[in-house]
Amino acid sequence: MTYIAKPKIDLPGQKRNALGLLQRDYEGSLSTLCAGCGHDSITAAIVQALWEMAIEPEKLIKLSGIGCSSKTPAYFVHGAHGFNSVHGRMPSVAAGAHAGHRDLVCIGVSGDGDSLSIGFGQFGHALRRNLNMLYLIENNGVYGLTKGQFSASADPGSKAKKGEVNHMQSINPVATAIAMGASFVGRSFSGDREQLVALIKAGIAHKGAALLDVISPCVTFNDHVGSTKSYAYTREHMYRTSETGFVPPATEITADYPEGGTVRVTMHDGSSILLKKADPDYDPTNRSKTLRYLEKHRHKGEIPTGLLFIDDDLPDMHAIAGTAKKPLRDFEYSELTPGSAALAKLQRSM
Amino acid sequence: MTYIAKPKIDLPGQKRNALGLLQRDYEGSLSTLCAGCGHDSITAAIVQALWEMAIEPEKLIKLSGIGCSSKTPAYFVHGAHGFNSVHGRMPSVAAGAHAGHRDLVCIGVSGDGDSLSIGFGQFGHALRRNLNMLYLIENNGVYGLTKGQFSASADPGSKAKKGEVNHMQSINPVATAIAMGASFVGRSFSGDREQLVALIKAGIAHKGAALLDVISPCVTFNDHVGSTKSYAYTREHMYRTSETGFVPPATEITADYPEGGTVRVTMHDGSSILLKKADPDYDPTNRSKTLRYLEKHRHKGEIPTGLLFIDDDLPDMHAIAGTAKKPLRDFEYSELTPGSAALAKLQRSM
Amino acid sequence: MSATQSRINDFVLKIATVNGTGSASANSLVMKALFRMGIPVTGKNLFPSNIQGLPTWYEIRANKDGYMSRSGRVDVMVAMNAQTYSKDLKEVSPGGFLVYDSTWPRSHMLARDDITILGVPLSKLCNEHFSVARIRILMKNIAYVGVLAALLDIDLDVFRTLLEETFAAKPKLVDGNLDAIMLGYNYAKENFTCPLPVRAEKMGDNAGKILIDGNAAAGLGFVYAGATVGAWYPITPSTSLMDNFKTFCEMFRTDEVTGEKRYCIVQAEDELAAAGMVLGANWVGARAFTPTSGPGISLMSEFIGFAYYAEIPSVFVDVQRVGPSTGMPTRTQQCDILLCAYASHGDTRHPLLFPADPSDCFNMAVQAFDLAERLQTPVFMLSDLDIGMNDWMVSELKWDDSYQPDRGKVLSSEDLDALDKFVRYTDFDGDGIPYRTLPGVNPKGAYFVRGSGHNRQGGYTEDSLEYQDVMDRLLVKWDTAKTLVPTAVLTPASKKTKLGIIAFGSSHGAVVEARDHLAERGIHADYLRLRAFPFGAEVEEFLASHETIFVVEQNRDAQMKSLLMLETQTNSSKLSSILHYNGMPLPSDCIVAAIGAHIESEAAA
Amino acid sequence: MSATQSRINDFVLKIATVNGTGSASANSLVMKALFRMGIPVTGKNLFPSNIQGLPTWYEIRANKDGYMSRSGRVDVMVAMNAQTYSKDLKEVSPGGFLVYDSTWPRSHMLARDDITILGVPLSKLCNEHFSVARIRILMKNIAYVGVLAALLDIDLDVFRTLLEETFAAKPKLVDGNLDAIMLGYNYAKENFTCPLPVRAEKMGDNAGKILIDGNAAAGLGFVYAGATVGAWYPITPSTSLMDNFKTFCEMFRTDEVTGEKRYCIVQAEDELAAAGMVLGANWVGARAFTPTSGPGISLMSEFIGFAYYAEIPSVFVDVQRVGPSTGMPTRTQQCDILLCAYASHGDTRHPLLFPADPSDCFNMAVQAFDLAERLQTPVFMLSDLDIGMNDWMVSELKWDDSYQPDRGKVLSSEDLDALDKFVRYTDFDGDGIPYRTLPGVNPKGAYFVRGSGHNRQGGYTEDSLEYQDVMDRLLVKWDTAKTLVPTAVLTPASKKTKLGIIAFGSSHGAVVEARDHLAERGIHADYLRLRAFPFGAEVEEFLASHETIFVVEQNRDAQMKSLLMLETQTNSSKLSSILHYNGMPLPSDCIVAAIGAHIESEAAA
Ligand SMILES: Cc1ncc(C[n+]2csc(CCOP(=O)(O)OP(=O)(O)O)c2C)c(N)n1
Ligand SMILES: Cc1ncc(C[n+]2csc(CCOP(=O)(O)OP(=O)(O)O)c2C)c(N)n1
Ligand code: SF4
Ligand code: SF4
Ligand SMILES: [Mg+2]
Ligand SMILES: [Mg+2]
Repeated sequence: MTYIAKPKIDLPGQKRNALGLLQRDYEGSLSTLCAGCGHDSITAAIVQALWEMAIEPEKLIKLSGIGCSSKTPAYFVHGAHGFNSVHGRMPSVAAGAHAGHRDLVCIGVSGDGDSLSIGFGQFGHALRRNLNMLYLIENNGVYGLTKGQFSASADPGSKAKKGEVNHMQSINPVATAIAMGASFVGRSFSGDREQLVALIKAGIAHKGAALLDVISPCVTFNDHVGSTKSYAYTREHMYRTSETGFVPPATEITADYPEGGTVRVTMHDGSSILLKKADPDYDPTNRSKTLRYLEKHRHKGEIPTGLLFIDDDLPDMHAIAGTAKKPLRDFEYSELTPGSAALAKLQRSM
Repeated sequence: MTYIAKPKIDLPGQKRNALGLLQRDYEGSLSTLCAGCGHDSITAAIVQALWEMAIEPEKLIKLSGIGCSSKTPAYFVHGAHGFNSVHGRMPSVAAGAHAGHRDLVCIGVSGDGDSLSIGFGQFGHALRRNLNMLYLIENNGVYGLTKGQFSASADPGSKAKKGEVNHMQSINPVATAIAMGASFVGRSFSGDREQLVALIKAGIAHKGAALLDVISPCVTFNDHVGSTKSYAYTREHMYRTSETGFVPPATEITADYPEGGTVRVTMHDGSSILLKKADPDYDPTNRSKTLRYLEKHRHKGEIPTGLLFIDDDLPDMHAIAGTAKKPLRDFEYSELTPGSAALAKLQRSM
Repeated sequence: MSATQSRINDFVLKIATVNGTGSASANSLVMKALFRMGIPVTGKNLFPSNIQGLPTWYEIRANKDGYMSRSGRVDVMVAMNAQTYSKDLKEVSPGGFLVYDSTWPRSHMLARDDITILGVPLSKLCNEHFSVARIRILMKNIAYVGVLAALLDIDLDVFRTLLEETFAAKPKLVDGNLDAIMLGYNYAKENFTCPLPVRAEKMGDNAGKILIDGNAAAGLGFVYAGATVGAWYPITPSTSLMDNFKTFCEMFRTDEVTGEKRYCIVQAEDELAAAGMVLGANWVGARAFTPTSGPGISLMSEFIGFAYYAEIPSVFVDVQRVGPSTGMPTRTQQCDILLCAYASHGDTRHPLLFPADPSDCFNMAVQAFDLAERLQTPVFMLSDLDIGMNDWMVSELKWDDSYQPDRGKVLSSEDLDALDKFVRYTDFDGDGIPYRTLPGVNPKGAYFVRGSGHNRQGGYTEDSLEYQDVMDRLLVKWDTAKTLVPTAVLTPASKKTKLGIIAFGSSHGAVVEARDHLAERGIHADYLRLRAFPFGAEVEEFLASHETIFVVEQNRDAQMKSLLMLETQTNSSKLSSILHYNGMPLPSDCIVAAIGAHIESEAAA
Repeated sequence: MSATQSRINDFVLKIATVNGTGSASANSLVMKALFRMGIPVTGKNLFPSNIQGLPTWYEIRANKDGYMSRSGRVDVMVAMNAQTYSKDLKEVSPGGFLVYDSTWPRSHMLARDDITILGVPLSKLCNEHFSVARIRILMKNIAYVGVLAALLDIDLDVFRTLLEETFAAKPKLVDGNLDAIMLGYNYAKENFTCPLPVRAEKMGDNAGKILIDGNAAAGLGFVYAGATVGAWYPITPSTSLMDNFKTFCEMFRTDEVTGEKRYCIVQAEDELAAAGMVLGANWVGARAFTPTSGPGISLMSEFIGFAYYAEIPSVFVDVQRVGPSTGMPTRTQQCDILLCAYASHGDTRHPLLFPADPSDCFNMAVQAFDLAERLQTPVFMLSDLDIGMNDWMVSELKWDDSYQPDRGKVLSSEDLDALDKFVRYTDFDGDGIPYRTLPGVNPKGAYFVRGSGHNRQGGYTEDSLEYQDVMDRLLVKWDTAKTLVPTAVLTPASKKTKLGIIAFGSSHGAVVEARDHLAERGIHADYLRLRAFPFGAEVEEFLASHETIFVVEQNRDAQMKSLLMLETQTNSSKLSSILHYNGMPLPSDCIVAAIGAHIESEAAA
């Protein structure tokens, strides 16, 4: 989604992966998101993960709904087919694509608005089907592309300031997914490249639906009143505007902290969130323990990150359906048609 | 939804409630559901609850989606306005009705297909809004009206026979609701009149969204293969049919058991479910305890019933919005229009 | 009472029962028996949107001349439902017969002196003969089959054969059913003069004919079309289409050794999701379709517009039911034509196919995919409840083993290597159809499918000219579509005439019969049966060459006439609508009446 | 270079910037200044579907004759965006001027010898003068305002006043902004001959006029309509409508003492839910509406059909954007007309209102509710991005305090007591409109709203005749609608003519200007501006009394022409389409060209 093709400078001595490809071979066109948008950091992590896993670009399909987050598939792996669908309906398109070709690596990128409001039903049912895909929610607590209305997920930038109430009534994709019996559920932060890359790789490797809830600050619309950089502030200091108005130049927020540790991250609006990385000995295979763990940290106002739950034994969509191993779209017509003789035979009973 | 007006025999000595109304004044037209359908038992419980609470019939609104379950609002309180909406969208109509008139008692009846498949998004967001209504899911694990396809909820009639897998991937409205921060969540069984009536009354009294998941066996489509009464059996013993074919006369399944006790209930298809009634000392106000409790019994293959979670402090939709106490539709136009003077004044700045 | 002239192999038998009592099996037993006797038959189910306890009717027309539509008369009524008894009584044509269960005296029974009423104590007979409650209910229905066998002179051996075929597995069920049949048969023989003047008579064996409903035929058609992915959400009257697809796939697409399935059916969470799945699967190159009905099309509208603009082949089947809204889910109409033709916001238009009977459903299932992939656009097959769920007698379905699917302009990996750059939305051939690529083939073919503004290369754009360029090409593609869809079928009148009739879909049978009756009255009209939208040259031709054209359709708002007004050059004053939209399958007599009246008024004027 | 003839108070100023740099505020500063000088002005935003970093344009037309549409020319271009520089350069009309930031030399700068290029080192000036980075970016834009003040001769005092009004709260911001303005102003004065031949000149004070966009006017209109419930899901370009409704409600509907709100705005989870909420609220008797755009209407289709069939008053606003699918969300079109007219499956039809400018938006918001409640049906207001989000100069909005909402046929508790039985769907008055009751009033008024088959009493039915009875009454109601919707506005030509122009909505301004230019060329055409669908007698009248009628609309498929063909008696061969659908607001010159060409070709023939 850009006017300009991205210039590809070939740095001497860049590493090549197992396929002999450079990291830049996994890039897409130039991002048109706001400078400092968390989504761009996630894109970078996806590029790195796919490069490290040496996935053949043409074996990847990348899908999305509508939103700033949903624009990002254009920004990675130009050699992969992409599908920018309609708002909130990415999961169904992914389900169809996977039904037709089970061997393609499928990454679905969505936003909190795209998946938790208009797309909540499809979000839930993609997990229920255990569709073999990486389902990544770039969660900023707002509708970025339509200029900052609050979304159904709690605003990470103001969680610390909000009472239990608002938190309770916000939809938490991680807790919901686990309660609905998802087979892989993780959470990370756009600025934590190391953890993010690891989780993306794990999610792609997982045979089934892998949900990644990635907190991804919106530099433009973290609408916390009083903040000197908030949308409200900008608006009142500007003349009336029919476009977004002034977007202050901002830089990406990053966080690097050890397993088991916690870190307080300051958002663009000056508020902060407390991230808690799962301890090394944390056991993500026990569903009830996980729920208890989430509950405990929620009370402490901490946001647990990491691989929070996984069950590798759950059969994926095709296992449940008993579909042929060979991708359906690769069958010859001769393998699909019963032919005229069978038709004649069949009709004798009619 | 019937051709016949229900005959109203006035039994001498019937009790009258605080309004001087008889129970039959809370009935509707004659049910056209299959004999023995769990939904009819729930209708009877609703009638009893409303009568005992002495709700003025015209102060009640009853809404539904589409399905056998969604037909039932026609079968209770003929003096109340009813709204049989489209499939899966009852919650939004209820939200609008409640926005326009906050004082009407609102009962929404839905099915597992209506609320957990096509309506999953609206189901979740009604709870999130904490809409002041009783949201009752008549859960039979199938699409009754379209002849027995499995729904997103586990089939109670075959849970005992199914592996964890299917259970895991089925959508459990109770767990989901609690994970999403609902303010009132209960579960009951259509045949347990006493518990059901109590929960309905509690749900109506609750100021906010009260979710009741009521297991309600479908006598016609509990499609457990091998069962001598199953749809499959009926079909094969019948000539090919374009309508449902033969529906064996069946009778309502009931269960009466003490608090804290468990009871094994046999379904029409011969399979059974194990109901566990919450102990007298069970504390439904602790969210994490509740989740743990559900998890524990799920492992034992038990289905906990009763009031499982409640938080009376959560503000309901109008509290959050700060809406006037007086129902909006009751405001005079003069209280709503700014008038010509205000218009002129306003435009000076334009 | 009025005399009954004899009607051999030319009568309508209507059976009124309560749904959920298993009458359907009894009814189709009678239906099949008549079929086996070589008599052309059709059967219409009139059932409620409910599972148990409401009125349901089954109407069988036996007609030696092979007329397939409803005729508007009832010669023999079997009134098994007390609830509708008086209504059913009224419906019997003068000189006709009514059979009812006389076990209980009918307090509210009304008499009629112009028909013959025959009481048979069916319940009593069955209760005496069978012990188990469930069996009694079942057999009561089988028993009236026996009564009809006697009254209509249907060969008992045929019933035995049919039962033996069905219950091959459980022989004792055969005897049980035969007992019940004999109960009714004997009672009728003893108490009435059998057979009636209205009766059946063996006239062949209907060789080369089959009995089938449209949803079964379509389900089978999609197997032959090579469809591998079916996504759906249950909705009457389309549900049985996917049920049939599944059955036939289990039959023909399951690996004998591994049990692996060469198909994938996904029950979606709703119609929006079903549409998304169809787009996703077709995008990766698997033929995928979804069957639904009106409400589903409304819900799929957003995705349909996406498929039109992003040019993704896809097949939608709308088995139409009575609208608007939930309407009458178990009644028939042709009421989604305008919606499907222009579905979704913005400037959109979609090819439509109009099957007239189950064999069309079979063939058009295949054509739909060839068109969708050739044109890279969503294609709709507009069936209806009458075609989809009723029992039709049609010629045996044929298949040409030389058929190969038309996948349209798909570039292979080699094609791509030969190109220096792949562009997705450029018209190289002047037919408005661009070239597409499939995922998983070649990185050179990669592009980004989007419903947002794009240019002929496939890149995102907000540029006025680039946007308009693509929109204008889509109109060129539309013109190409006119040359690819099945042409309309012309049936000239026996005499030269300025009168024309245009009809389509399930109205066909009624028009055929009506034309014969009108011809007897000296009214001759050429007949054009539409099979697709957009309209080809032959439709313009027909419109131009007739002075008065009757457009017969089953909706209130003359939706097909609207399409003719919008998409042809014709002068609308020539078009005269014959509209039937009460939910019942179109009877031939209403066409005869309408055209007759019109002609007379013209004459008078 | 080609000579510039002087254009006083008759020019187009276009400013090209990058979105997210705050240029919008600078632009509307210029816009308002010209307005304060008494010059008729309009401003068009051409912005991307993106938040930061993509090209955006603001086009101001100042025209002493009060022409409001785009004219197709650009007299002064401020090219602040390197990305689009060359494109912008091309757009300048011969003899025009281009201003750019000369801080950095433009390697790819193209020259043009037929225009004047003026370089101003804006960044340099600001960087020298301001320290904070954010401020620098902001002020760079304010600085070009100063340049324009000098070049176009805009009164500096006007800017001071405007800034003082805006920053009343924070005076120091006033000085900061004025400093920036002076930077540009002085540089221009020193380096160029100011003012340019293209310039502004005070011509009054525009008393009685206001600057407003359609979404603000509509939001205000719904407050005056007495709407208490607004349900919506954000979508460009309708979002600001609900934002404005909220602002005005906070202003006028908040209890001074308790702070209680006499309104309830629900941000729905999607458009399906928003539609459901609107139905629910209107059902209980609260006036409720939802603003959306094309994709939203597609998603609401199922509920719209429900509202039609169950006869629930409801108001939908479609602020149209470029389709199909996601299309171009920030460009304008009139492309949802057919969809809205017949939205949903089955036989359905809905009244539409077509505002031509913000003041229509204000008034029609009120009319929409009176119609919806009188007719008990969904009513659509079809605005578009051009009307909704651009800055229009219109006469001050007027309000008649004697207005009382028309709630239509609603029975009170007393009415009900007087009846022996209430029936919901019976036509007692011959206008096809039944009586309704509200929940919470009287148990006697209770009935069951359903989208499934119902009879005139309101009971569930699957009976053919009962179903058809209700469907036929709805057609009577449709005829009543024709007499209630706002009539089309006729503007006769100065000379008697057989030529007619039909247009509606945002095309109005362009038609007005085009007619004047055509008249100068001796081409006279009567003009009928449609304000609503269905069409009244006056439309038939106009069609009948003209030989050639040009139908001007902003979509590819001639959707309004289609409605005229379907819903009037006219002979379609008379209708000639003028279609503009590239997403830009309709410029008057394209109408002049099209009609001119048509007339000449006729003459030639
Ligand atoms: C059917 C439909 N409704 C509304 C919109 C407008 N819309 C575009 S993006 C968006 C919300 C995006 O929010 P989110 O998914 O959180 O993405 P973000 O921009 O925050 O990354 C909305 C409401 C749309 N494109 N389509
Ligand atoms: C949009 C739409 N899709 C599909 C249907 C068909 N349909 C009617 S009821 C139903 C499922 C009902 O299941 P549930 O809600 O569990 O109710 P139950 O009959 O089991 O009580 C379906 C799919 C419909 N009416 N509307
Ligand atoms: S608006 Fe927010 S989410 Fe969208 S691109 Fe800008 S920073 Fe990112
Ligand atoms: S089909 Fe099942 S759910 Fe429906 S009425 Fe019969 S028993 Fe009840
Ligand atoms: Mg977001
Ligand atoms: Mg169910």
